[in-house]
Amino acid sequence: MAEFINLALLALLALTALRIIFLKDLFSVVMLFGIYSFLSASIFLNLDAVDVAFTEASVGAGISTVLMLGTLALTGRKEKASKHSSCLPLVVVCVTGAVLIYGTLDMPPFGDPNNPAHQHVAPRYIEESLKEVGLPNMVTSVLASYRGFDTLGEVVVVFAAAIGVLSLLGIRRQKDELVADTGLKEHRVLHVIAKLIIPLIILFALYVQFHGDFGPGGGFQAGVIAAAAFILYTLVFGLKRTFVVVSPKFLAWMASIGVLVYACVGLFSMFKGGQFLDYNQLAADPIAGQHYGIIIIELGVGITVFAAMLSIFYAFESQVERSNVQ
Amino acid sequence: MLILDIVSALLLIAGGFFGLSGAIGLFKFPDFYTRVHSASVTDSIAVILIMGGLLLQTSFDINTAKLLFIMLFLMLTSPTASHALAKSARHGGLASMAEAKMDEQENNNNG
Amino acid sequence: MSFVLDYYNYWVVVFLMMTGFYIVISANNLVKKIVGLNIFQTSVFMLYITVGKVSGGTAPIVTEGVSLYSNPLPHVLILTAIVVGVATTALGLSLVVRIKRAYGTVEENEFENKDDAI
Amino acid sequence: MTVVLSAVCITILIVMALAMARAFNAKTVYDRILGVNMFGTKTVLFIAASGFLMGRPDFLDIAIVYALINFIGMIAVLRFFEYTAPIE
Amino acid sequence: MLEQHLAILPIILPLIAAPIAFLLGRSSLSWGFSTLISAGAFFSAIQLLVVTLSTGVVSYAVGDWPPPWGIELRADLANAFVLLVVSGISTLVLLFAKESVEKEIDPSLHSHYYTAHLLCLAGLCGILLTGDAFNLFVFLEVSSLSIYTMISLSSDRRCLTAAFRYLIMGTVGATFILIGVGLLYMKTGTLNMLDLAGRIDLYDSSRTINTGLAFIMVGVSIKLALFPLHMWLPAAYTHAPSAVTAFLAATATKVAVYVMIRFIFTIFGTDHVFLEMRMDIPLMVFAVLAIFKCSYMATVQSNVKTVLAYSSIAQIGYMILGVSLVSVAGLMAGIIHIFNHALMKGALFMAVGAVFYRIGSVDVNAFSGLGKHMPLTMAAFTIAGLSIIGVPLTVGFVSKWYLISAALEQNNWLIAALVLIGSLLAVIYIGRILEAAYFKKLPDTVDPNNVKEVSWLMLGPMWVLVLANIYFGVDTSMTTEVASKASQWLFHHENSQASADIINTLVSAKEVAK
Repeated sequence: MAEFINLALLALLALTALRIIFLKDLFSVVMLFGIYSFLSASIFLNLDAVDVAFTEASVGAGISTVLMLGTLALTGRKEKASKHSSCLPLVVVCVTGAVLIYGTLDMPPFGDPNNPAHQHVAPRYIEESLKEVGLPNMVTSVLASYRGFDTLGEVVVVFAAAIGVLSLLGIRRQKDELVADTGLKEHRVLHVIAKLIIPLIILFALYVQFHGDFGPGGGFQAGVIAAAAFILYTLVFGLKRTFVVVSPKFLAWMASIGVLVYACVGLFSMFKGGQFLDYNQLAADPIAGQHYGIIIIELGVGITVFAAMLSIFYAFESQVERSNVQ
Repeated sequence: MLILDIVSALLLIAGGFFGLSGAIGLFKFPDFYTRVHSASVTDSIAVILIMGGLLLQTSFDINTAKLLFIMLFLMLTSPTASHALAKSARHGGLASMAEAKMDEQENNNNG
Repeated sequence: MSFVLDYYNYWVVVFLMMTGFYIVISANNLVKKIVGLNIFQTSVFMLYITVGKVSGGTAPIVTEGVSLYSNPLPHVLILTAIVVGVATTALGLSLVVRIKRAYGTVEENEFENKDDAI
Repeated sequence: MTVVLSAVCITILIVMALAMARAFNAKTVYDRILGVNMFGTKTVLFIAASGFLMGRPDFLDIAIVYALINFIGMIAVLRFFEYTAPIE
Repeated sequence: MLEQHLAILPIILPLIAAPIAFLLGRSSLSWGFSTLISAGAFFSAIQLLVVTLSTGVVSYAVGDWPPPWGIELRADLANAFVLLVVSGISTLVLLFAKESVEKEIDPSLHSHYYTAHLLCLAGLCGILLTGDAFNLFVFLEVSSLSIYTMISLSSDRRCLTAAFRYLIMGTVGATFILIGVGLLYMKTGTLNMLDLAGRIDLYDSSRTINTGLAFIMVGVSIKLALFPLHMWLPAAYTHAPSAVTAFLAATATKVAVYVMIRFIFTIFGTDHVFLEMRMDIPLMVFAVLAIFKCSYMATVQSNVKTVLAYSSIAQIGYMILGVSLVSVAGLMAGIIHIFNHALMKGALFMAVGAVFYRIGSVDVNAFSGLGKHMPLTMAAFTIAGLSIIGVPLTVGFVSKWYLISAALEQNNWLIAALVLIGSLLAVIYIGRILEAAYFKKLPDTVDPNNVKEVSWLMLGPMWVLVLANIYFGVDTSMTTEVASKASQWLFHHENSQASADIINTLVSAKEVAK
């Protein structure tokens, strides 16, 4: 059954991708991209990658799609027909694809437990991580502890993107009289429902943040979901009212502080005489140290991701509202 | 246990049936507003039935709570989304079938 | 037949990658290019996750009564890569917004000066 | 029970495919949005049902995320659609 | 205490400082802070080079997880040498940047600029030091994202399209690297570079590994702007703010060249890449094409920054040419040229930045008469330009000398001749600018009283680089010693080391499995 589902999802995915090539209405392209993201998340889920599915659904289908839609509101939704021939790209793509297909011929068979990838490094994570790190979710153990440095880099990437977007677009406060009608003002039902479910979403974000050690989830996903709650609020009520709750200045501080929290755990463990990010040093008992370390760095990750994603969205949204006023 | 299983199976099958009928309605109904109607009404009933069926499969633990949460969430958001969509379409000037006919008649009368 | 069953996943993934790549290099509109980039990257993620799958295994979260888990390492890598991807997307889209404001167009063939073209 | 669950999963997959077909080719852009929305809610059901089918129902969190993101996506589409060109 | 952490300091210092610099907000504060941090990274890089000169390799296990399970940082002579260049240039550019940035970038964005610079430095150091193939991708993206940001900070609108083009190409390149790493992982089950090196040997002729190699090479080639994939570079260098161009030209592509060297020599091994896959032939062809095509392009441009950008691509051609000769001498020439080219291009772009600071234009015509009015800047430009051409007593001569002797060592007269002809083209494009500067008069439209020498804060870093150009051109002992040791080590030592290490890892893996 799993194979059948996999095949069906892959087929739907291929159809979506093909359809996107030929669509000229960019609004539809972005919506289909949302579908594409959802489908690929389902495939990740079907291939046992629950954490990845979680992230792809919230980041790919959520944040990316919303940002793309915001961009379209500013740039228009029709792609004009291209004049230059599409021959060269096709050749490039076919050659690349052929090389890849050639490469697949020596690949280890799909799902075989004897594949080299499952034999060399991974067994230690699977067998020892419960003893060495003390968390049932191996993905969190590897992410936060064994490969914690990667994760630090990733947080920094998000921070860098936020810096970039802020420097490019900036967040401007509108003059009061100009922003009278932002948000989906007409939709009364939406207002009520949004107010009802936003607390639920934030609650869920907290659950994901702190349950990540035991089930799918963790700092990234929690940060994105919390940001999504405020994105929903902004979409429905407009930027001005969201700024009262979370101001852009505050977000800039949060984004920086999240990175610092993460890095300071590393520095602290150096200070205690260990290597950078060696959580064993954080407490007398190594397992407890690992646990503290992971909770703190996940918190740092969550803070930065939340703040960075929300400021990026603010930047786009303030552009949209500005252009709408003009 | 057996009775629960049977009830659950019946609920699931009914849910699947309503889902399918909604999807067919998406193609068969004549104008946008009727299609919204078909999609959103069957959506809600399918959610209730399938979630209900799955609820009976759990052993009343955290999964039950999560299923209830999903159900509550979908019951809140799915009709809201349909409503907002229909309202936007209305706002954007999309005519229903009846209106389109009336317009046509008016045009004919005027012309 | 077993050859096909062993490899079909890779082939579909390669096809998806190339679709995304094609959109990146052939699209005229800058937003569509970014969409293509996302499709390309998401498909690469799928390649990694395919590698991590073990038949008969389940998600790598320790549960009682389960002994065979899928490989957690590709999952970790792709978690990182997804976040990197969204960061790039955000930056790219904000560049598109600025380009629209500076040039009045986001179509590749409408930049008046050849040097400005993407 | 597995048979029923499999049948339900397949049915939902078919519904997803139909909704997708609607999203691919639609008379108006609103129809497209409708198809996308239906696709989203059906995916939530699919994830939930397949979780039970695979015997790991503890991943319902992901279904919650789907429901949430689908809703926000819908609202974003409506919100930003206001600013773009009139209907096709 | 810091001794044992030398290998990680150059990465985490700027990494931690970046958010602080952002929070400081005020232009001069964050400038001072980031310059200090960059200097700190520079000093730890010096220390690291000293340590690697005596011990060979410094390995650092982040989080105290032994490789290949954890992420390993691995400093050897080659990357410590490049690290020295990168952090040194970064410090000098930051010193230079203060006034240049005040002129060219909107005041509210200054702290963004310094933050992005620090992030970029952290990313580049991370790329150099990491011993983990996936970690390399992460740091590559850290540096790339901050580079896109820095390019787009300019007030010229063309910087936006340049940055966008770079973003698309750069991301495609990074994704290619990701595919390549994935294919390697699929076949070997590891991401640690040393471990990979040992395990790839087991599968020498696997189609998957070869495809992975091809994808990584193409991806890295995009990042280092190897000839047919260089399209992003001229626009990006031309339209970025002057300080950014100086930093990028002297560091970013050099780091990518090092990544290529690392993948070829320490991961895949020379036998596999050059003897089996014959990668040396395409590399050599593209390198020669780069030298000629882009040197020619440089001669016909009117914008001096574009001239220098094309010249950069040509110079990258020399580096790759050195690598593609497949000999210790060739590799050594390549590594020396990484160092030397950073010195020349850093100085040249700083001089151009100084001219832009005064004149507001970098057209060749705008240089008219500047020899008289900005003598120190133009003197710096002249010396660095002569270095590009390869005049004796400058570092450019040293690079060319070693490259030609490496070619002659293999009796490859053709390559030696081509290198010399390439230098002649450099005479033309540098000569045009010098001619305008020294033999033309200041145009009437410009008020001569406004055109005066820039301040010492800008001249200082420029002249440090110029003097370095001369010093390392005369006293070559330091650079050649390090480069020859590094290249010998890359060629021979790593292979034996790798196989020794792999046995250890296999043994310990078995123990763990038990």
